[in-house]
Formats: sequence, C-alpha cells, structure tokens
Amino acid sequence: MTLSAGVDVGSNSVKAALVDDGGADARRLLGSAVQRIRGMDLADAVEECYEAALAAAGVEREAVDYVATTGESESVPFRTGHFYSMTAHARGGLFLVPDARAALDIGALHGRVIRMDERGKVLDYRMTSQCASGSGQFLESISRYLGVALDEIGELSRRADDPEAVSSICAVLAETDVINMVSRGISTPNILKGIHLSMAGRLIKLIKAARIEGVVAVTGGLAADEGLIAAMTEAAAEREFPLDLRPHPESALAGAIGAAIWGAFRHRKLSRLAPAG
Amino acid sequence: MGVEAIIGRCQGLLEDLDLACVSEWKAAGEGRKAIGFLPVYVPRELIHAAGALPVGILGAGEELEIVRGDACFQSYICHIPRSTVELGLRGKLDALDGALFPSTCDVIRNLSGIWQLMFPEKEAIYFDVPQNLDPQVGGVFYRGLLAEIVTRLQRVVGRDVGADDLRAAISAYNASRRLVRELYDLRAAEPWRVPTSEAYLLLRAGMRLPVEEHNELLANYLTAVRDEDRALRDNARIVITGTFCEQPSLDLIRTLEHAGCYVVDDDLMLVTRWYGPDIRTDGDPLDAIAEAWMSADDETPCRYVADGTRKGQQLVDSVRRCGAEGVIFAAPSFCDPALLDRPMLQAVLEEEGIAYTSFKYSENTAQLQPIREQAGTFADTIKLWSDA
Amino acid sequence: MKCYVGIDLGSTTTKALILDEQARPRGRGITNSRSNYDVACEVARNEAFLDARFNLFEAAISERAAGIPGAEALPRALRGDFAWEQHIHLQGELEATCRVEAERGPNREAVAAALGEVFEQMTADASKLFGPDARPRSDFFRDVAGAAYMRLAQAAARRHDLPFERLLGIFDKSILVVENHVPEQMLAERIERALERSAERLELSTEALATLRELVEEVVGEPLVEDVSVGTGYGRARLPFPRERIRSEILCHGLGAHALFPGTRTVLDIGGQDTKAIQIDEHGVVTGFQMNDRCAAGCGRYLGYIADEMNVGLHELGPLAQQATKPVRINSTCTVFAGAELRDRLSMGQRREDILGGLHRAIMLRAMSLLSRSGGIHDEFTFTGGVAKNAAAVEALEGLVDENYGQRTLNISPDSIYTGALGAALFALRSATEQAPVGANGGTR
Amino acid sequence: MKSTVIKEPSMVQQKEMIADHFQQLAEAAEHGRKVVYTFVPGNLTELMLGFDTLPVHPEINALQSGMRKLSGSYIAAAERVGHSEDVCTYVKCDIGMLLDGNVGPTGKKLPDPDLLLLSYTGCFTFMKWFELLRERYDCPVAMLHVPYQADGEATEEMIAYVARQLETEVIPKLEQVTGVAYDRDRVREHMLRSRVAEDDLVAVLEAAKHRPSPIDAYFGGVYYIGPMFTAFRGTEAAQAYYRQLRSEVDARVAAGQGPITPEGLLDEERFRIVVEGPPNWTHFREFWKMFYDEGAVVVASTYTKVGGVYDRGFRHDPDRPLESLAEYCLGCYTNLNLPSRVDMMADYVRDYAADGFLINSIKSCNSFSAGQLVMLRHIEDATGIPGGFIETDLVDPRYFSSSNVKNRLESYFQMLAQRSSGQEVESA
Ligand SMILES: Nc1ncnc2c1ncn2[C@@H]1O[C@H](COP(=O)(O)OP(=O)(O)O)[C@@H](O)[C@H]1O
Ligand SMILES: Nc1ncnc2c1ncn2[C@@H]1O[C@H](COP(=O)(O)OP(=O)(O)O)[C@@H](O)[C@H]1O
Ligand code: SF4
Ligand code: SF4
Ligand code: SF4
Repeated sequence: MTLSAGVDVGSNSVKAALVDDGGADARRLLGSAVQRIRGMDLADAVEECYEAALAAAGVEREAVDYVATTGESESVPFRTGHFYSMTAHARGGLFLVPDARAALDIGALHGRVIRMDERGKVLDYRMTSQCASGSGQFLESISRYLGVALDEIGELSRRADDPEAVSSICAVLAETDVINMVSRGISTPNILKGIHLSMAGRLIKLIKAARIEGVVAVTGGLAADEGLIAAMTEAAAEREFPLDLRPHPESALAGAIGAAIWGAFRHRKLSRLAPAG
Repeated sequence: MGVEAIIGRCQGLLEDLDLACVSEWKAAGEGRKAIGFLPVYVPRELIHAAGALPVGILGAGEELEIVRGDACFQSYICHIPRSTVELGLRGKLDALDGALFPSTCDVIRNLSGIWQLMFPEKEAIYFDVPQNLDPQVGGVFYRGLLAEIVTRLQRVVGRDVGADDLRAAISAYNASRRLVRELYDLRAAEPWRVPTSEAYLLLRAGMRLPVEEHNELLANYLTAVRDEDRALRDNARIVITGTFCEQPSLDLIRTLEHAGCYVVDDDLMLVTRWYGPDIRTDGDPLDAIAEAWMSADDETPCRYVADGTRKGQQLVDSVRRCGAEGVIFAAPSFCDPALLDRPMLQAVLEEEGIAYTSFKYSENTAQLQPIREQAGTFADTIKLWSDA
Repeated sequence: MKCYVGIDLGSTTTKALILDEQARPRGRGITNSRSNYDVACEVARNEAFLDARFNLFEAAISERAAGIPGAEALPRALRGDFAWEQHIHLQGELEATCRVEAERGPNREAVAAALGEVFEQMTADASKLFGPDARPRSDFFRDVAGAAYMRLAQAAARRHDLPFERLLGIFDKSILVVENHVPEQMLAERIERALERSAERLELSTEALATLRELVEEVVGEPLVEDVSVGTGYGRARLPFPRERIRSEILCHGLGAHALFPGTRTVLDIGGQDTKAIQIDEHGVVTGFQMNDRCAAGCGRYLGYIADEMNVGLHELGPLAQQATKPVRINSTCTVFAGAELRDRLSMGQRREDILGGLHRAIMLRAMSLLSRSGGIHDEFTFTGGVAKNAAAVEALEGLVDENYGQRTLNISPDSIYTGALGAALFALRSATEQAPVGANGGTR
Repeated sequence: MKSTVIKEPSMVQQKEMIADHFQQLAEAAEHGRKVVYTFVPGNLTELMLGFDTLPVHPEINALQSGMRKLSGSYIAAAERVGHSEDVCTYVKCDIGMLLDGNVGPTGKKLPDPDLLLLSYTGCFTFMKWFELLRERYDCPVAMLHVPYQADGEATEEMIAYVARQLETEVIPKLEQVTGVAYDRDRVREHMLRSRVAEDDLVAVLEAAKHRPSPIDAYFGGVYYIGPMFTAFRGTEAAQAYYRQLRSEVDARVAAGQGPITPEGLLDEERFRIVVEGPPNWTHFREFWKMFYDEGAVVVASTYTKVGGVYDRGFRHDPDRPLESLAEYCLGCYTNLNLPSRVDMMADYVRDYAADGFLINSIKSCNSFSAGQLVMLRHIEDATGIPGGFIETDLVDPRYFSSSNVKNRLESYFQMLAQRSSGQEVESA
C-alpha cells in the first residue's frame, strides 16, 4: 500500500486528494478538498486545502509517502514530485471513468482534450489558444451579469428553446453581444445555451482535432455544468459525431487524483530502485 | 576561458540590441562596413570576403517594446518583421550599412520593400535563391546573382573583391561549420553536458562576431565544457523543428529544458549550418558556393523538395541519428512555411512511429506556462512509459 | 433655452451633453450602459438636463444672490443631497426587489434577516458616500451599491451560515431589474427635499432660504427645449434616432476634441472596448483613423476586470499603479486573462503596485501602436475617453510619447469622457443652423 | 429605387463559357484530355492550350467555395487534419474540398490532375500548396520558379532564367504528360488572340476614368477579369467576350450610366475609390452592398492585376513566346515590390480622380498584406488623400465581421464627406 497525495493548483482553485494505492484493483480515494483562491494568498490556499483533505481522509501528514503536484507547483513547498497537468488529468479521468480513452479538462481559463490509452498514457492532446473566448471565466462573468448563480447555469441552459448564437470571437466583445441580446429580449436560457453551444463548438473542434472517439471523461470545474455537457452532446449529434461524455461527481478533482496515482507509481518505482536502507 | 565566462560573453552579445559590438568593430579599422542579413539562408562568405562584418538580424527577442513596428504589420503577421522595423526606427541598426534579404517567405520578401521605403539610404539587397536546382538553369541564375551581390557589396565597401578573398572566406566558414557540427554532435551524444540554451547562445554570438573570433570561441567552449562536471538528469531526448526563422526566446528554450527535455537536434540558427561537406576552395569560388547550394540536401520549409518521397526524411534521419525519443514542432505563430510544412512532416513521423507534439510561439511570448505544460506532458509521457 | 443634445452610447458608459445655441456646454450626464439602451440613453439625458439646471442655479446664485450668507456653498451641497436622495430612492427599490427575489429560494428566513442587516447598514453608510468631501468609488448606482453590498453580504452570510453565492445571486438578479427602468423624475419634489437637507446643514437663515427657494423654483420652471439631438457611440445604430441624426464615433471624437482644444491634431480615445487613434485637421475634420478590431485587449474594460479582481474602484486603480517603483513587463493584455495574470504575478512575489504599473504601461503600448498606425502623434495631442481619467494611464502615455515622439503638448480635459457626446452635440447644433441634413451623407436614401 | 436584376449579354456569355469549361472537365477522362492544376498569377494558359490540356485553378475553386458558403466547413476539415489556424485559408479551403471528394462548383467531382504545374509567382505559399497536393495525387509536378522584382524591374537574367525553366522543365513535362509535342506556332496563335482581348480588357478597366464610372472596377472587376485570368485567355471565346463587354461598357459611358450592381444600377456616384487587396468572398454581396449603400464606386483596384498588369502596358508577344510568358509571370501584381505597388496605387488615385483609397487587408495572404500599412502611409503622402483600412479574409467566414467592416467603411465615407464639405466651406 502506498499513501499518496495529489495537489492541483489551478488558476481558480486548489484541489487536493489523498489516495490509497495498492495497484490496479486496490485504489481508493480517501479524502479530498477544494479551496477557491480568489482573494487569498496562494500559499495559504494551498496549505488550507491540503490540511482539509488530510482531515477528510483521516490521515496524518507524516504518513503520506509521496506528495505529487500538478499545475503551479512552486506554491507547494512540501511536494515530492511534479506531473504536468495533462499527464495528471488523463490518469485522473481514467480513474473516475475507467472506460474512458480520453479526458476533456475544462477549467477557468482553458480547455484541453487528451487522448490516452487504457493505461492512461497520453497519446495526443489539443488545447484552446491564449485567447480566453469561451472559457469558464467568461461564462462566470456573463452569468453574473445575467444574475444567474453558477449552479443554476446548467439547469437554465437546458430549458432553452431557441438558443441565440454568440458571434464575437473575443470574450469581451461577446459580453457586449450578450448585453445586446438582453436588450433584444432574448431569454436567459437561450442566451446561456447560445454561449454553451459556442463553447461546445470550440471544444468539439479540439476533440475532433485530437481524433478522439468513444468514451470521454470530463474533468475540471466545468464538468459540473450539465448545460455545457448537454450542448456538447447535441452539437456532436448534429455533426453526426459520436461522443460519449462522462462527467463524474469528483471531476473537479481529476488532476489531483491523477497526480496522486502517478506519485504512488513513482514511489514504488523509486523504492524498488533504492531498496530501503 | 571557462564555460561560464564564454556563455556570459555570448549572453552579453545577445542582449546588445544596439549593436554596440558592431560599432566597436567598425571603429577599430578604417572604413569598415557591416552588412545585416535576415534568416534563413545567406552566403555570408560574400560579405566577409568584401571585408565587411556579416551581422544577423534576428528580431529583438522579448526585451524590446514594440511601438512603431506594430504599426507596420497587422496582428496576423509573425513577429520578426515588426521587431526588425522597430529596431531600425529606433536607430538600433544604424551600425549597418546595408542588409541582405534572402527569399525565405513573403514576409521577409515584403520586408525588403519596407526597408527600401523606410531606409532609402541603406542598401537593401533582396536575392532569390533558386528553387530550380538544375545546374544549367538554377545554377547559372544563382551564379549570376552571387556576382551581382558581390558587385553591390563592392559599391558599399568601396573596394574590389577578388577570388582569393572569397576563397579565404569560404575556408573560414568551412571551419565554422565544422565546429558547429562538432558542438551539435557532442550535444546529441551527451546532452547533459551541452544545455541547448548554451549551444544556442554560442550560435547567436556568431551573428555578431567576426567568424574567426567566433570560431575561437566555439573551440574554447568545446574544450572547456568537456571538463565541466554536469549531472545527468532524467530527461526525454527530443528534436525541435520549425524554428528556422523567428527565434524563440532564451527563456522558452530554458523552459523546455526545465520541463524535462533534452534537445538533441534542432533547426535553430540554421544559417550557421548549411550544406553537408565543406565548400570547395579550388576553382571559381562563386561557382563553388552556387554548387554547394544546388547540391545541399538540407531540407527546410523554404526550400522546395523536388522529390516528394524525400519529404521529411531529413527529420527522421536526425531522430534516428541522435537517438531522440520524440519531436517537438515549435514554430512561430503565423509562419506559413513552417506551419504548412508541419502536417506533411507529421505524417512521415506517424508512419515511422515517432512521437511528436507541437505548439507555436513568438519571439516575445511571455506566457510560457502553456508551453511548459505541453512540453512537460510530452516529457512525462516519454519518461513514464519509457520502460513500459 | 434651446438645447442641442449629443448622446454617446458607449459599450460601458452612456454619456449625454447639452449645448446651448452659442455652443456652450450647459449640462452633462453619464450612466452605465445597460442592456436596455433606451433606458441608458434616457437616464444619461435626464442627468444632463438635471446638471444643466444645477448649473443654471449656480449661475443664478452668483448673479443674484451672491451676498446671502451660505448661498455660495448651496449649489454644491444641493447636488450632493440630491444625489443622496436619488441613491436612497434606488436603494429602496433595490431592497424591495431583493426581498422579492429572496422569497424564491431556500432558507428564506435567514436570507431575509441577512438582507435586512445589509440594507440597514447600507443606508447608514450612504450619507458618508455623499457628504461634501466624499469620493464615491464610482458614479454609478450599480457599482456603488454593488461594492457596499458585496462587502456587507460577505459578513452577513457568515453570521447567518448562508453561502455567499446565494446573496450574490440575489443582488445580481435584482440590480438588473432596478437599473432597467427609468427612475421617475419627481424633480421638484426631490429638489425640495434636498434643499431642506442642505439648508439645515448649511444652517441657512429663514429669509435666505426663502430667497434661494424662489431661485430654485424659477430654475426648475425654466423650459429647456431639446431642439436637435445626435447620437453616436458603439451602440449608435440602436439608438432611437433617424439615420441622419447618427454620426460615427470617429467624427464625433475628432470634432469634440477640436472643440475642447482647437490646436488638436491627434486624438486618442480609449473607451470600454475600443481604442481609436484619430488624426484631424485645423477644422476638426478627420483625416485618418485607426481602431482596434475584434480583440478588446488593452481597452478600458481590461482595467475594469483588474479593479474587480482586486476589489477596488476604478478611481483607485490609477493612484495605486502610480506607486510602482519598478513596473514589470507585461506582454499579454487579453482582458479576460487580466485577473489570472495578476494572480500569477502576485504568486511570483511581484509587488502589486509594480504589476499594476506594468499593466497600465502595456495598455498604453497598444495604444501607441494604433497611434503610430494612424499616422503618428502630431502636436497637439488630446487624450479622450474614460481611461483618460486614469492618472497612471496618462503618466504611462506621457512617458511613451516622450520616448517615441519627443515633446508634444498633451491635452486632457476633466470632461474627456464626454468628448464623443460633445462632438455629437456640435453636429446637432450644426444641423439645426444649416437647416439641412448633416454632411453629404444625408438621409436621402 | 427598383432593384431589378440586370443581365447583360456579356454576363450570359461568361456563364456559358464557364459551364462549358466544367462540362469539358467532367468529360476529360472520356475524351482523353489531360488535366493540369495550376494557379492564376503567372498562369501559362497559351502554353497549356498549345498542349490541349484543361486547367483547374485551385484558388478559383476556393473562392467559389467561399461564395457558396462551403469554405467554412472545408477550412474546418483541413484544420482537423492538422493544418494551423494561422495559415492561408485558400490552401485549407482547397485541401478541405479535396477531403470532401473534390466536388467542384457544378456539383460534379473534378478530375484528378495529370500534372501539377506549379508556377509560383508572387507567393511562396503556392509552393507549399502543391507540395501538399502532391502528397495526395500520384502525378508529376512541374515547378517554375519566378524570381521577385525586388528592385522594381524584371532583369534580363530573370527573364532568361524563367524562359529556360519553361524550356527545360515545364514544356518537357507537358509533353511527357500529354504526348503532344511543343508547337511554337500554336502557342503564338493563342498569344495573338490574347493580345486582342487584352486591349479590350484595358479599355473596359480604363472606362472607369469617366464620371460617373460605368463599371465597378473591384466587385464588378472580378467578373471582368475572370476569363482573362483563368482558362480562356487566348481562346476565341474570350476574344468574343471582351469585344462584347467593351461595347456594353462603351454604351454605358455614352448613356452616362453608372455601374451595374446586384442591387441594381448605381445611379448616384458619391465617392470614387481605389482599392488594394483581394475582396472577401464569403460575404461578397454584403460587402459590395456596403459600398453601394454609400454610393461608393471602385474606379480602380490592384486585385484585378494579380493575373497580369495589362493596363501598365504589358501584352503577350507572339514573336518571343517564351520570353513573353516569362515577362508575364514576372510582372503579375504580387510579384512587384512595395515601392512599385505604392506608385501604382498613387497613379490610380490620380488618374482615376479618386476621392479616397481603401486597403482590404486579407488575413490569409502575407503576400498581399505584409507591408500594406506602410504602403498606406506612403500612398497618403504621395496623394495627399487619407486612406481607409479594413481587415477581412478571403474565404474564412470567421474573419468577416460585418458590423466591424461596416463601422469602418461608414466612418471612412463620413470622413471623406466631411473632408469634401470642409474643403467647400473653405473655397466658398
Ligand atoms: N456548476 C458549475 N457550472 C458552471 N461552471 C462551473 C460550475 N462549477 C464550477 N464551474 C467553473 O469551473 C471553473 C474552475 O474550474 P477548475 O478546473 O477548478 O479550474 P482551475 O484548475 O483553472 O482552477 C470556474 O471557472 C467555475 O466557473
Ligand atoms: N473615474 C475613472 N477612473 C479611471 N478610469 C475610469 C473612470 N471612469 C471610467 N474609466 C475607464 O473608462 C472606461 C470607459 O470609458 P468610456 O469612454 O466611457 O467607454 P465607452 O464609450 O466604450 O463606454 C472604463 O472601462 C474604465 O476603464
Ligand atoms: S479577443 Fe478578447 S478574449 Fe481573445 S485575446 Fe483579445 S481580449 Fe482576450
Ligand atoms: S517567421 Fe516564418 S513567416 Fe515570419 S518571416 Fe520567418 S519564415 Fe516568414
Ligand atoms: S498567400 Fe495569398 S497569394 Fe498566396 S496562396 Fe494564399 S491567398 Fe494566394
């Protein structure tokens, strides 16, 4: 048994997960925590999040064999090793959705798709460009403008009957587009669905570019947005493109979980290389 | 000189955006001239033979704030022409008496026209290296072109250029190419010994220094670095391609190394590494240079590959020769030649079962995080699965 | 009095400006652009007319009541008290709307209690916001109320064990409702109340008050006749104006800048989501222009995102940035990434002021490119639009102009944000005096 | 204003020519005709006619796809197989069309090439384009390298170099593919016909010097140059077409009529404009209408010179067929250096008494676009007239923002109006 921890430092929040790893069939998530960064010192957020995860798992700090980071590792002084985000998300996605052969990671500022094999090896990936159009951040500010809470977005969007397309490429100009829509009396569900569809279009483009088919584990914060998932499924169906998206309740933790699993893997490898002495 | 001192000197040269080193060189002798050139292929021998200093114009990296250069180019054009114009308008290219614009792509081509419009007092020599490689056709044309360049250089330097001047220049550059090859071979064999950031700085220094001095620097480095004690790290061995023109920043190169990659071959600073064997120093030197171009099998996105079955072969060879585990396609944003070549090369790699990944950059890319993530994931994958 | 009104419906703010027949500015109004353009337009217009009346009042006092003790201070006090009246009125509406909204979710009682505390405190704080020396963090109700609400709701949520997001959501929904209907004017009534408050504070004598009240009534009664209005700005096509009453922003900014500073040859306007560089001749006629396209990087909204991220007002951003000692270099000015960039750099240990300094410089660098693309900077150079209110932006611009073009006269008017509206009003005046459609592009088609 | 669709005989004629051409392509295999893919700038039509080959122009397919609103999905398809968002969309549109079965504008599949004739004039991307096509077709490539007029002239050496390549590379490959021997006299005959049609085309374009201009030399112009720049130069059909066109334009001049547009006759010429850069194809009509609505007529454009700058004097010369073809290739608009392009624009502004000039900067096309902002300044300096600048793309619908283009055009035309009324005030 290897006790490992994964800490995923994102742009929006820190996620931590503790995994009890006994190899393929005996891998368990012991506990986890998420901490929003906004307004906090990053180091404090990391510390708070890690403590919370330890507490949730009922594990002592000293008992952890390997602390693996992903994301911004500089702010985790107690890390043992680091894995890059796509390595981690692929592995985490596979853990949560064992049938998946791809992970779609949608976070505050980025979208990435990762094609992998049945062992979580990254085969190909695509990511959105530096321009922030269609990111979670954008959705967040628009929904605030519309007076919609984050957890209402999905449900509202699914109620749309005549979604209104967003034309601007730029997120900021799209904001004005949206204001324009409100002024034309377009309903909130139709606006949200329009945004979802435009994000969906972009993400599907990535998915196609990475030549992904079959089951896709959705990871990252926006996996919780059922409206986006529904929009993607619809948009894919419309393009006659088979897409089986599988969000998971723990999707936001995928990066942290994946890092923890790889950490355990490295830990075993290292202890084999250097027998206890 | 130790490695640190050599690299320090190179770093200083890289940061010398005002070309103070060129002005110094010019001031050290009567009537000395300096001629700039843009990437990718330039017969520097001609400039050297004319007694002038060939100076590489390779953009301004991430240091210069671009104000007026941006005003000359739309947002969808790569970065190097705008920083070149900015440098020119700020007087940072004043030390140059003219410039050579090789036929790399439409952007560099049009830049020659911009130069004519903006800096009419400076010689602008655009030259069309032939894409027709028949000695009787392209060869004849190129021989004529080289002679024309010599004539125009003679006008700039105010003296005649003889065959012996040309032969001496060819010899000096042959020596330079041999040293660069040695550097690359060493890095491919023992990449922990020669970090790419150092190799790159060394080559960049050659864009400022007289060739003889640069050769000495290279030789010194090669000696010194063999004595350095440098630790072997658990990195993946990769080849970088697509960077032939606009150069990535030093920080970007370092980022790749920090993300767990050993670069074992690259097409950075291509101008220093043209042609396979030495250019012959007997017979007519212009013929020799033309011949070398016609027979070189260097493949870059700006050279037409007449035999379609050979496309991408050079990249595959380099991967095999250097024992690389993967290829990183890194190309400047909006670079048509590199980006249009990419799918063709990737198809060849796929056929050969060679892993690759790709991204774009510009010389002033400041957000290195996405690049680090991509290179890091690529290196992770190679490492985690290397023995699986 | 005949009035010529220019309305500039911008992407973030809507401005109105009134000229009299002698082309003298008489009143200005501004509000945040909102989803209902007609409302935005109406609110700005109302504000401008109100401002015109205050100005008339001020003039009347200095002409006819100069000797009365306390009279001099009255106009200023009156404005503050009137603003306070308006604010309290809107806040009342907001509270009512929030309470209705609160009924729609879980934990009704706790939410209601929390709202009660929040609004009570907001009312208590409001008078501070509008005191004679107050400097509100914004001119707009949305921002002022929003900031106070956020701050108080955080604490209230904790006390009542509610998720902050719930209170946030209630506000977001309610503010939309409140800002999208035109507040009733009830001008005389509200002025009367404000006058009483002011009189009390200034301790005016009864006779003085009587005289002044007469003046006020006279001014309130004076007919202000809107003769012609011209619209401009990003949203101009949606303004309820006929086509010949709509002018391009470029022309309006050019003419407006020319009117403010007749020596102007180059104009830079940075608004919420666009940046324009305009060259004009000695008549204010545009001879060349460039504007940003498709990408809103480095525009005013960018500063908005930054201010939001740091939870400070737009007013405060510039002064903070001016404290930079070693501005960092920033290459990416994507508006949406602004917050992340700031966080990133803070986590790298860079000083907040230095980052802000760098951000301001980055914005002005983009503007410099545009200027240079439009033909350079000629003497004199006028900076307009909302961002001209930001001292750090101005300082960065000055530095860059100096480095790249040498000595230039840089004009900035405190009313720079109204430049477009001024231009539009001038077009309105012109069209009235010419008695013909404006320019060659008249509405014959 | 009533908006009747006006169809003149020349329009019908052109339609028929094109339909006939595609019919021949569809039947090429049956009739054993060889198909050559080649480009518009520097096209060697007379030479190809001499070998009885049928040309396919990938750029024309791309622009047609743009007009038929198919380009968006073609580009997406090319991007899916690994092409970057950044590169020329003509190439991607063509590749996407290929991936989609290479169905041409008539709904029939285009025949595969027997030869890729890469005459690479004025743009490096052509070279990459054919390298990419070569991967998909198993056929020979003839490569003609045309040097750039970097110093504003086509030198003897350049002409000799190109002519030599025609002799040693292009002609042998054409012979090899078609089995037909090169017949100098046949080529000369076609060149003779070209000359006549070229004279008529120039007369048509220069008719825009009249006030009002009887033609729109940009939007309308792309139709006028169609036959000359593609498969037809040197044919009898083209000769007849240009004769007819010229007579129609002459008649409009005599009647004092303005240009025919899709919205109807433009009867009030309010602005005379010179345009640099290709048009946008995905929103061609909408784009044209923005001009029409403002009463703006394009009196001269550089885009109508990409397949030859006949109005500056060049004519095919049957007495020196290969040298003349070489000169033709060397002289195409995008093969001119920037100072020459500035001069040309400035001359147009003067010669056509234009009120303004506009640059339509195309995201795809570095060959055209890199340096246009510098050109703008220099043309302004040379003419004393302010220029306008808009950004669109050829066939990528993502890069046409109607509101943006409209805003800029509107502002530009209002500025011209303000300028001219300001000047009137002063002179009054
Ligand atoms: N229910 C939800 N609906 C929509 N978006 C959500 C929801 N829950 C979280 N998000 C979004 O997820 C994003 C955070 O995702 P995450 O993967 O944690 O990002 P990062 O790793 O960059 O911090 C935020 O932008 C937030 O808006
Ligand atoms: N008091 C202020 N201090 C600093 N910046 C301000 C102030 N008021 C407005 N701004 C800036 O001006 C921008 C709006 O400018 P404005 O010219 O009104 O734009 P628009 O016309 O597009 O609405 C805001 O985004 C903000 O950055
Ligand atoms: S287009 Fe908009 S979202 Fe994209 S980089 Fe520009 S400002 Fe950012
Ligand atoms: S980076 Fe590419 S596009 Fe830019 S000048 Fe160099 S070769 Fe041309
Ligand atoms: S870059 Fe321009 S000239 Fe070249 S192929 Fe593309 S559109 Fe044609």
